[in-house]
Amino acid sequence: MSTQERETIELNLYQAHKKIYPREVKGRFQFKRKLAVVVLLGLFYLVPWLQMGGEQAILFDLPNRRFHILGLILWPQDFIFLALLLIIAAFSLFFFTALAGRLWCGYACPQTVWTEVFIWMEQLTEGGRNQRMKLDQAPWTWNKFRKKTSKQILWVTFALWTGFTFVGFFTPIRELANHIWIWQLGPWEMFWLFFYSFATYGNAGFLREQVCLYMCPYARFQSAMFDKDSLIISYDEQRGEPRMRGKKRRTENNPGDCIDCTLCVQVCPTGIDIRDGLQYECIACAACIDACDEVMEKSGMPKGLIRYTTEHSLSGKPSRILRPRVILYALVLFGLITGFVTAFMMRSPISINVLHDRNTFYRMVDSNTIENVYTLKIMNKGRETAQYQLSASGLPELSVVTDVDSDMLQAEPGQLISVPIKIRAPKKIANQRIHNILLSVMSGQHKNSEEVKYFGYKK
Amino acid sequence: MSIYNDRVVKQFTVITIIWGIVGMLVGLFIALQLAWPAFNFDIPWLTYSRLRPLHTNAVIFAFGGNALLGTSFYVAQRTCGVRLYSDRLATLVFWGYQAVIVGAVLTLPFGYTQSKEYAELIWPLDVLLTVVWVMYAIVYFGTLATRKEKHIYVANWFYSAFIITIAVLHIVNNLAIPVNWHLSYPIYSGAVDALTQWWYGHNAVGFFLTAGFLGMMYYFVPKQANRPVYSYRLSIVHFWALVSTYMWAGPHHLHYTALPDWAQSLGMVFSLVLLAPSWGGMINGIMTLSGAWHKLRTDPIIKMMVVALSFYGMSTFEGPMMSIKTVNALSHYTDWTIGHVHSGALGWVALMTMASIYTLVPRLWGREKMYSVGLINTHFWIATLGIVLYIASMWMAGVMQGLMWREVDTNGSLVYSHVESIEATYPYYVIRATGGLMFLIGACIQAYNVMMTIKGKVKGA
Amino acid sequence: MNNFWHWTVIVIVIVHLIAYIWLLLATAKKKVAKNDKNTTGHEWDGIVELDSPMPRWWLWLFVISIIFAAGYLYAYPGLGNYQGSLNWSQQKQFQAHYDKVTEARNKSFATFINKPIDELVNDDKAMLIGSRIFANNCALCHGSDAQGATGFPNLTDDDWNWGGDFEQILTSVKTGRNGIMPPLAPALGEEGVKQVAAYVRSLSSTEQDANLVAEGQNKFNMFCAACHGTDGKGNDMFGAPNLTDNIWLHGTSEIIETAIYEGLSGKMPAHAEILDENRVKLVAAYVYSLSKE
Amino acid sequence: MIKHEKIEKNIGLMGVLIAIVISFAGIIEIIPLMTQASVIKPVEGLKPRNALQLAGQNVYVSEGCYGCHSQQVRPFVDETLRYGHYSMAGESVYDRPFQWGSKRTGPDLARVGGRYSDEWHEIHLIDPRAVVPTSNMPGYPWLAKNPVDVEQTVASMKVLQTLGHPYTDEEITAAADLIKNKTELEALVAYLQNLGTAVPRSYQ
Repeated sequence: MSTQERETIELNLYQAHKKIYPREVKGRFQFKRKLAVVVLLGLFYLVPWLQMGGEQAILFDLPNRRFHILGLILWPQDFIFLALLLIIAAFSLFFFTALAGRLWCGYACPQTVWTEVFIWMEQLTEGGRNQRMKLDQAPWTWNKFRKKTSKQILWVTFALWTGFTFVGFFTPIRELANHIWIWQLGPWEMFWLFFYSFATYGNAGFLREQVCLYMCPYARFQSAMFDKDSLIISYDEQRGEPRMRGKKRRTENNPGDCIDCTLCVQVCPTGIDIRDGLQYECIACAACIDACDEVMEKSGMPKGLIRYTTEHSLSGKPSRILRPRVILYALVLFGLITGFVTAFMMRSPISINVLHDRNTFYRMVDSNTIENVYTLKIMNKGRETAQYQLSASGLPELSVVTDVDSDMLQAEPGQLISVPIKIRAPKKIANQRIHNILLSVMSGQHKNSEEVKYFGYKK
Repeated sequence: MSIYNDRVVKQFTVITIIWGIVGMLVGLFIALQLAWPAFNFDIPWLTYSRLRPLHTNAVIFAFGGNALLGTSFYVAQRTCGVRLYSDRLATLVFWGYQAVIVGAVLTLPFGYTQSKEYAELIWPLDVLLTVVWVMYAIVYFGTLATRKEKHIYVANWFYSAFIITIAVLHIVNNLAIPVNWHLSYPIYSGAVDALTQWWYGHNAVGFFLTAGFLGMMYYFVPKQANRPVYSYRLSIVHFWALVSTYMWAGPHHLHYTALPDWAQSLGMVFSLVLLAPSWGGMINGIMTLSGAWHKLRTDPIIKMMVVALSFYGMSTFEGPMMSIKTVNALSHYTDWTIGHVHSGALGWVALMTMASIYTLVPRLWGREKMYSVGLINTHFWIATLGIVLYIASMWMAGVMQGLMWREVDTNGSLVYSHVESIEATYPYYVIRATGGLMFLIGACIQAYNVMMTIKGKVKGA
Repeated sequence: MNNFWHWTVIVIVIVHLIAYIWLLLATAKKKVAKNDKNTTGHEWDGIVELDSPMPRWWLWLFVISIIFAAGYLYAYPGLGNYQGSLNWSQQKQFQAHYDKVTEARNKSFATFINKPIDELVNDDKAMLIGSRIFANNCALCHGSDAQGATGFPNLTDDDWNWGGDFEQILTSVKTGRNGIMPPLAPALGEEGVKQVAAYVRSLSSTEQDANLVAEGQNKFNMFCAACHGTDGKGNDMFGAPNLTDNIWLHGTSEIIETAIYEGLSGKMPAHAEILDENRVKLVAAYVYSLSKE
Repeated sequence: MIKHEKIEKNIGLMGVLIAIVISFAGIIEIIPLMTQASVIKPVEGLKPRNALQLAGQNVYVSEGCYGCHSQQVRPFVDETLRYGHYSMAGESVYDRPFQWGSKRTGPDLARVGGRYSDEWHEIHLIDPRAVVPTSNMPGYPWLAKNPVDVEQTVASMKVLQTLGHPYTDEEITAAADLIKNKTELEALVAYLQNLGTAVPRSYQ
């Protein structure tokens, strides 16, 4: 054994994060990604400022448990729509992944999108890839301090603004701005503002690809959802190999198309070499495609050495986009979305709930007539004050009686009223133990009905 | 003859599949009852309240338990390089354990129960289970003690912790004085009984459904992926941190109850500390798979493992969050808890078990591979979609219930009566039952596939 | 808990937190040969182990949660009998919230709560709130339209067992009522019960056997009049109902015999402790208003 | 670097270490609780269940009611409005096993005593939808047919007496006669009507 082999070193078993310095790249996919960043972030930062009918257009008012979405008010009972939305989102993820791989990761995931902005700020203040690497290794100088400080200022400001916007979805943003101005934030507003800012700062500034590699379950779900016909980003090994560069390339017979410039590695935000094959780290951002295409163009070779492709077509087999799985997803998704939209459209502005009195089944009004007593709750989910009329059907000669004044049957938008009502029926007709009848509440052209149990006169 | 005792492992494998289907079928049936209460047909032993303990016991102890016992025997033999310590005892363990389960089936639906959740078994069955468990420990630790390998493999650390801790939990929580052959009263009462029960209940999750299945994961994931385990160091840290922390977390089931504040606080902070140790297992599993990522395309078993580990990561994140008192104030007593449990139970425990069975069956019966890889794929898809439907609906239902219960108008009066929250939950119960049905169909597909493999059939041949 | 357990809890919890840090530090470094392949060198059934360094973010996650635990246990009760620096308890949190709610409620009552009763019943807001309190606390027995049920009196008519003045209603709500009619079968005998029943029936309808009625009247005066009055019109001091109006709290007139045989009892629970003074007043006013309409 | 090698080569040592690290939590959380007065002292006015109520408790446990009904009012204003005074540990010292529950598919029952009439409970238990049309609770019609298990109830009282429930010997001797003609339904209703009645309703 040589001395060198016996020499020991002390290894730190908590691996420091090796910072990745992705090189900036331009190209058609990067253009699309930037477009996605601008659109998505634009929506995020602007939407809370939208007003509609004098109130914030999208506001999740948690303390009052009302969800304002473009003029609609959703109540806790409407959560079924959110559940449907969640299921639709899951199916969309399945569908798009089966079709085009980790599309979500590359283009739409907040983690990717915010990281993109933070890297852009880093580039703005510290320069390109090589400059950043050098700067980090250089000793502390005034210049380094200045660059680092300006980056931090940009990051922190942007993160705080993000936190502020986030809270603005849950508490009216204009009031919130005012509260900040006079520095009178409630404890929860304060907590969430700083928490979300900190999360943005930490995730987009430091954790970055580590979230995708270690923590994110969706990244893995998506990987599991691939098949051999899903679009993936792949290096064409048959065409590229044997890779070689410079002098060797000129002397060798039959070199592969890859000139081993390693640009594809330098631009990768998760620090992998796509030429090693498909890896779980790949978030499908297509930066390597753009980088490689540029190089291919310059070297006068056809583009697409690295490209979106499928495993089947890579191996020379025919690749089908429309395969049973995709069609099935599409159908389910279409069904779900149609269902969702119809249900949402049909959502009545009158929401009713009828509770039968517990201790009395029925009561004699006179020797021929009985009545059942209910508490009727009506919620006005519309935007205007409504006056309600009641009727009952399902048995002959039913009548609805209320003791209250008609102004008690009136509700302002968002108001829930609760009135005792009685439904009367002739004893001879309502002679089963339980009848199912229909109670209808009308206001203008709107009508909503609910099936209620009616206890009949049965000895 | 092989040096290993695979007979008993085969028995455990087959019975796992059977009990799994039974347990899930009962689960589906009672899920249907919540949506359509007439489904109990006014028959006592088909009624929700009596079948619910049967469902939980069947899926945890019959499905999960048989899977753990079987795989632990398999893993211990393979990683120790020796045959089981005693074949006769191993057979006794198998039949004894099935006797306990059959005992559960014959008592719980007929109203013989202790009423402590996941510890409903009446005292004679508790005694029988204790005996079986001691025999199990003798076989398992005997095998480890006679091992050929110098070092004990990490999977066995977890199985060991599982065996020892479950014994402690089972005995302490079930101390009771019998009244007759089926009724007994616990020696603890009220708040002390509550805390003892949830100390037990949470660690049934912690050591049965987490530590035990991590043991399974540590063998079958590297085996199926044919990759080295990612980090031995991480194994050490997260193992010891996990086993010492889990035990503290019980009181988070009793937030804002009459349990004294100090005990609640301890439960909450240790539940939060538990996040990192739990994720240690996920990291080790996922990073072990990371070198075999290309196999995801061809091997649905690995897909299943990846998704199982992801669900493990998600539910061990959600768990600490739900143990925060402010969150718990909303989530407790609602269907959110049910959603959380099933993201762990279906997503992690069941998928990990199913993936391990797919790994195990061809090896045990000496087949090259499963009868149909396509059917594994189908199973994987239908199960995953089922889980999505299940947890999405229960999560939303839970938040809705919590919000409705709290709703107080400006005059300080309650807005909704309890029954209104039930009415609003019906559609979610229907979606949930659909999800459960899909998962059950997946389990049946697996049963068919395994049966054909055992018969030695090859698809298309 | 006693001192021993108080300190044991503190010591074990703190030692536990320190032990985590020790575990993290103790595993932080190792000496390896320079060209080590970074495996542990063991193999089990073909499985080998790498000894990859652990991700540092995970370490931080762990450390932050330990720091949080320590901070939380400093601020909140957790360490034995130590109350925490915030002196928080869930009872205090509840009481503070409850007081806040009560205060806000009383504030919103301020505009009408001190009005005299005749004005109070004409205050729409007061009556709306009164009706809500009624719906949540009274409707279960008296029905959501307050018209009662078998055994639970109708509150919207003018027939009152315990008096229909506002003050009397208020007392009924506050302290509750306990109406008891003793079983009279032993005193009256089988025949007597029939006679008294006939007499009582005759008070609200006429088709009765005159002989029975006459005999019944005598017995009524002897056994029943003390509470129900000689005219059978009842007495609100004892909660004895009017027997002449054909309103039967416990069903129909068919149950008169059974009632005399077995006696009757009805209990209205006290609400002074359940609701506060203002809300008792509002709900009593609401009930009062129902019979005035 | 710790010498983990030593542990992982010795299954005995590993087993002992596991047993040690898992034992702390139980000791630290459960045992002090047994010495805490607020937890083990009954609230004023709390009596152990009488024979009929105890028989009802056995029915409650046996039917699995705890699966859907909690018996624990938390100290939140909405809960006290709905159910009454929040639950206190001293109220459940005679509950073996505890019935705090973990899920509210149906409402909390900690203070259901006295809320409804006996008759209402009986109809409701036999056919819940007869009185609450939108309920998803199963019906328990067989309870009305099953007689109370007298022998078991008396034996229960004896066991509970040894566990410290303050039953007098006279109460136990008298028990059999008190419940001999009762049905399980009546027993269950008696149990329900007793729930939470030791503490006056307030905070509503």
